[in-house]
Amino acid sequence: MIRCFRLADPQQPVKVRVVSGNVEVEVGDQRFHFQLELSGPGGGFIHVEGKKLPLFCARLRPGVWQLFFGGQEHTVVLEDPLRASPRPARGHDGQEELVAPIPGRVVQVLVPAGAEVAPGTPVVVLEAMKMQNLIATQVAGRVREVRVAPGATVEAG
Amino acid sequence: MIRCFRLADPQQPVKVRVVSGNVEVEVGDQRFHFQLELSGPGGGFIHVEGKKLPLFCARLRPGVWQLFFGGQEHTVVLEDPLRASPRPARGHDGQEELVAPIPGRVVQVLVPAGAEVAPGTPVVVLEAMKMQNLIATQVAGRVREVRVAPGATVEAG
Amino acid sequence: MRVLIANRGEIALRLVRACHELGWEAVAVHSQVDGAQPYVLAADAAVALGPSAPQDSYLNVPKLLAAARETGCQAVHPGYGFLAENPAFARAVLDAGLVWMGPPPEVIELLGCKTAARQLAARVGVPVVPGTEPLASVEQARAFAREVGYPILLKAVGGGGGKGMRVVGSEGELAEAYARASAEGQAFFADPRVYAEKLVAFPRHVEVQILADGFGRVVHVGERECSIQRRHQKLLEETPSPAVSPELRKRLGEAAVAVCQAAGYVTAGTVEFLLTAEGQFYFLEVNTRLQVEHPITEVVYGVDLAQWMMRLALGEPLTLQQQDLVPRGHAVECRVYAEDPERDFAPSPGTVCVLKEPAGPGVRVDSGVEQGSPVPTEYDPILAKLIVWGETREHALSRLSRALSEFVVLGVRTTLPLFRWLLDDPDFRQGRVHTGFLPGFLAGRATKAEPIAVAVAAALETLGTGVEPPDPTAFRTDLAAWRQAGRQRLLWRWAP
Amino acid sequence: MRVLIANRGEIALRLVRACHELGWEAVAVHSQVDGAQPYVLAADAAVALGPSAPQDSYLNVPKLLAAARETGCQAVHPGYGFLAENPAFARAVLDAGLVWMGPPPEVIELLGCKTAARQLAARVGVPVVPGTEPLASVEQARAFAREVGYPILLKAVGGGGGKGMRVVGSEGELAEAYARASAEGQAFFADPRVYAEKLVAFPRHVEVQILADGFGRVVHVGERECSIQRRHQKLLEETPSPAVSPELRKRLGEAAVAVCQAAGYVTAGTVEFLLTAEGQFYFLEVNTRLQVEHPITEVVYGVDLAQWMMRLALGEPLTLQQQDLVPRGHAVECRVYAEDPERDFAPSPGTVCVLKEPAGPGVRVDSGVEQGSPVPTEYDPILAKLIVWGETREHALSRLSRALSEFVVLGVRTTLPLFRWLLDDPDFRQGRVHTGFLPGFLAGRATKAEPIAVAVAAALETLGTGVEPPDPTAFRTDLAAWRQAGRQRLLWRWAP
Repeated sequence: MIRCFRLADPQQPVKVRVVSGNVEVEVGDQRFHFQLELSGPGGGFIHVEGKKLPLFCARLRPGVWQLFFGGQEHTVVLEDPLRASPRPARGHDGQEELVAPIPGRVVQVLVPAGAEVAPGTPVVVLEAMKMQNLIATQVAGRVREVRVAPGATVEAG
Repeated sequence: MIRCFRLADPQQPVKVRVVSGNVEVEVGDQRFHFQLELSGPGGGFIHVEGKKLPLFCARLRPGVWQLFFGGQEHTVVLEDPLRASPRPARGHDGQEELVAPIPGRVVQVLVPAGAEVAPGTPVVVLEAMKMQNLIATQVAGRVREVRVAPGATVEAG
Repeated sequence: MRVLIANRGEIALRLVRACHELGWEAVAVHSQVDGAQPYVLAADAAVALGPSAPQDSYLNVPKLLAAARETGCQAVHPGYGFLAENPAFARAVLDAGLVWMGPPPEVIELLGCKTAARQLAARVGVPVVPGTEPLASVEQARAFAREVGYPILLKAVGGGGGKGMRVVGSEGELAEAYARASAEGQAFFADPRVYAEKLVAFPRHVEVQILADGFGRVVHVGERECSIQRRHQKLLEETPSPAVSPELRKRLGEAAVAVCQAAGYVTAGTVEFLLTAEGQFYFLEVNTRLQVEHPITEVVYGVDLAQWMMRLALGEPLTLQQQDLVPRGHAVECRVYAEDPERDFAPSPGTVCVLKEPAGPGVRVDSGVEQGSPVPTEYDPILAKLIVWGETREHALSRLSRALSEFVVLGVRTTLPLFRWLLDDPDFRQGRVHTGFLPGFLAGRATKAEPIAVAVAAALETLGTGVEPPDPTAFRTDLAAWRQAGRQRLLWRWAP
Repeated sequence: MRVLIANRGEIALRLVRACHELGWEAVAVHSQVDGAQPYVLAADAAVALGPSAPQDSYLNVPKLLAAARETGCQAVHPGYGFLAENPAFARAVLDAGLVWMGPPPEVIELLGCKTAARQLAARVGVPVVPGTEPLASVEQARAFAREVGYPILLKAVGGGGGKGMRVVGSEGELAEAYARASAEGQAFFADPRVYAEKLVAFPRHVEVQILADGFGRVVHVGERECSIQRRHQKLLEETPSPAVSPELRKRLGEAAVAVCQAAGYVTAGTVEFLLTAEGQFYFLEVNTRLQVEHPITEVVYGVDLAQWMMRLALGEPLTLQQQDLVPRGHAVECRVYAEDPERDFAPSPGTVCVLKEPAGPGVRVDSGVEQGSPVPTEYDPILAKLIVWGETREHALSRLSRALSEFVVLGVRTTLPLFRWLLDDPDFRQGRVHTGFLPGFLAGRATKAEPIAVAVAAALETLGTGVEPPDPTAFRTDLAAWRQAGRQRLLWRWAP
């Protein structure tokens, strides 16, 4: 089985070849050989350079992996080059859409629809896990529409 | 679903009725009502008298359960009255067969075939987990056949 | 004795265990989302409070009192956070004829007013940072700042734990900071008043544990160094403080005892100080609760603070002698929060998909979760506390490193990686820290995935599987599905 | 520094952790059945020794030395059991140019000869139980018994831990007991010689921990009460002993130090005594190893014995002062063995199907297994050790009760239920124990399944499923099967 990905940060091609547990991966110009012995979706072992490393893994979203091995946690974001790259958060007509960076409850909307904003202007107070967070826009322009109200719960994204 | 068992010790009839997680059990003349909320073969919860008790379970053999709930471990041996009751360890022609009570390695066979033995005569030295154990016969008679040799590994039973 | 634990998570489990170890029963309360949390299952009885919003559950005084009444409790322990430092709740508990397992309500009230506490400290000769009374307006704050110079701190009068606190670096920031501090004070402590303090440059946050009985005896149980903070909330604590000599410990301890004695304090409490690089200390405030970080004191002083707090609340005399309370070895606590240290500690609610806790010599884990536990968005994001003890600070830090290499929490982002980074920092290893240390430390970091990790992830993605955070609505497995799966030779446990 | 850990299970993991905490690397060795045990996975490198039989793996000196050489180790720690007290192994390690992390081989040899050790003790004025030199024949044993009266004890000269030891109640039992003790001595210690001792009635088994450096400094780290035994092997230990006053502790400690000083002891060791109801003590023997029960001393004295043993072996001076080594609080250890306490401690090998370890305040678990671990029949049946600390004995026992209520091991029978029964016994609660306590305690017990447990089991049997101990040949899941299962929303972990 052969598959290609794109590493999100830094942008690099990743090429994988798996033949019954034997794995060859190219990450940019580095090559890795190891064996995966998986005992369940939560993990298993990596056999690499004669060492058997316990592996724990969680797939947070397609392409987004949280791994633990060798005493360290690793987060890896892979993109599928066959699919369109993730759209920057963008409304219709080239307009920017403010996307909640964290999940939480809207405490206050600081700007009304129609207001002029500069980059960095705080527009919403979002409360999550008992902390109020000021969410600012990153572009200049005019607020076209306010889709949330105080008390509303939002997910990240 | 209704099933009947026989408790091995003390001998008592056990009658179970399960309707989608609601359980009614009669053990001798005692009646129990509870709900089982199972989250996997390793356990789940018992809902009994308004309390949610974590339950851990292992089925050591058919009918033999090792349970943990309420801070205590419990072992229960159930027999299926529809099947023949477990045959006492008995060879052909009414002759007794010595069955290893524990798994281990045979260190020494103390009696040759043909020897006369009395109840309590040690016949085999079995080593398990670094302890040598003297295994005795429980009947009187003549040793007909020795089927193990020193160094052999035996399972319980 | 039957005690209602008016809290959730790791501290509720800590208190349930304390009750059991005293031969008592413990009753848990829980909101809708917490019904199967470990502290609920460990308790002898559990009462469902209702919806997950704190005001409908853990902050709802009538529901808590009804739960205590219905389950026949004789006492209430509030834990930390929620209503722990709310004098009205303490009074309501006492009025219901129950034992309040905390300081008397009038003491909570007195010390909860930060300006009154400062006055009390000054009166008994304990130094305080220059500051104001509660301010009537932002103009008064401006006047104070002009007098002592920027930066200043704005603090909610009822605040604590960094909530309702803002650093103001210049006059341009003042108005918004004032409004935010006041709003948080109103939201969390129902008190919009704010006061101002001169900001001490590069201080350490050092606090002293005290125990007091109802007969006027107060002892201190040493200090805790709590300078590793993000957003004015502690992340890592240790005792002894690398900056505190036995002589300074004695002076800090005596100051803490003097304040608590003057306040008529009973049970367990903590007196917070700022400690300057020159060794000058200033009284900050008194936390009238059992602190999150109490375990490091327990392991270094050989004292069970949670049990003592309960016993002192019942009127037992304090039999510990000050001269016997000597530190032995060194302890460090790491707070495992569901927060992303690479994204400015953004909350990371979700599900703990994979959990493996460290163990062995010198390691204690006070955890509130197990594998499969949901991490709700509504509450404090603490998952667990890792406490290590060692013969020396160096021994404790090496052990911490070993324990962290065994600690696996996947499914949510946590602060665990941060502690691994900290142990590699020469300043932290030497104990050269202050309350502004962590932001500076993190600003200098850039983390990229290691190529070998990228390779493993790519292999796993190719195989197309892995534990995914479950759909919360699909938590409860039904019996039919279970039976179907049960024949497979799999070992799994899924706490709904 | 790179250390070969010539052992397995919980003690190997303890030592791997100690190496990591000292900033060193650890190399594990394992037999065929142990390749995925936690201690192997925790080590920095692992060497497969071969078949599971001890003589082909953990007792095989050439293989162990080759493993140390191939992996570039500079030192070898033997743990307990296996070759820990084998002077030939110690010599072979030294001859290979490696550091032996135990006492010098000639000290092991001297103290390993129980009769020579008794002579040494007597020479430095430490009381010994009346006994013999190594016996030439069963007739000499008979003569000794006629002189001091039955019951007597027969002990293998090279023995320890109850192996090669037999109680002889009357002359009729003597011949068989002599043969068995001699056979076990030959099998375990390659020495068939046996000696005899007068059996002291109802003694306590009390032992003293010592630490010694290569410069002649020896300190003692208090005593351990080890009277709860089955087949002369310890099951539960505590410190301080309920029978030892500070004054007796001082005398026991001085006796232990005198013996070790006379023997030229270096690193960590244990001097065992019998203590009569009247407070008279007799020297028994010296265990020239790190004991199974070392953790209780660690938590009560605040000393890391495993690390000190390694550092002392490297030639570091002992910097601990005798006057600083004072007990604080009380600790109890329970040995979780894969043995059935309801069937006379019959071995119960198999698979740990379900494992949940206790945690929280005052609880330490030194475990060698995880969920899914096989429990082979070839080795010592220890799975884990539960160690609890409390401010007082009562506090520690209450905490033990709490911790035991959280400890789940299913799939094999264990000694865990025994400890729960013990805590209900008034004599044990009062500390009124002796080495014959446990058999008497167990003889009075009859356990029947509780009806509610019968009801739950019957319900589960009706549903027809549950975790079953796996077929060992099916352990290794292949990738294809895993992929097939991976889509299911299950959380499972199966350590092959």
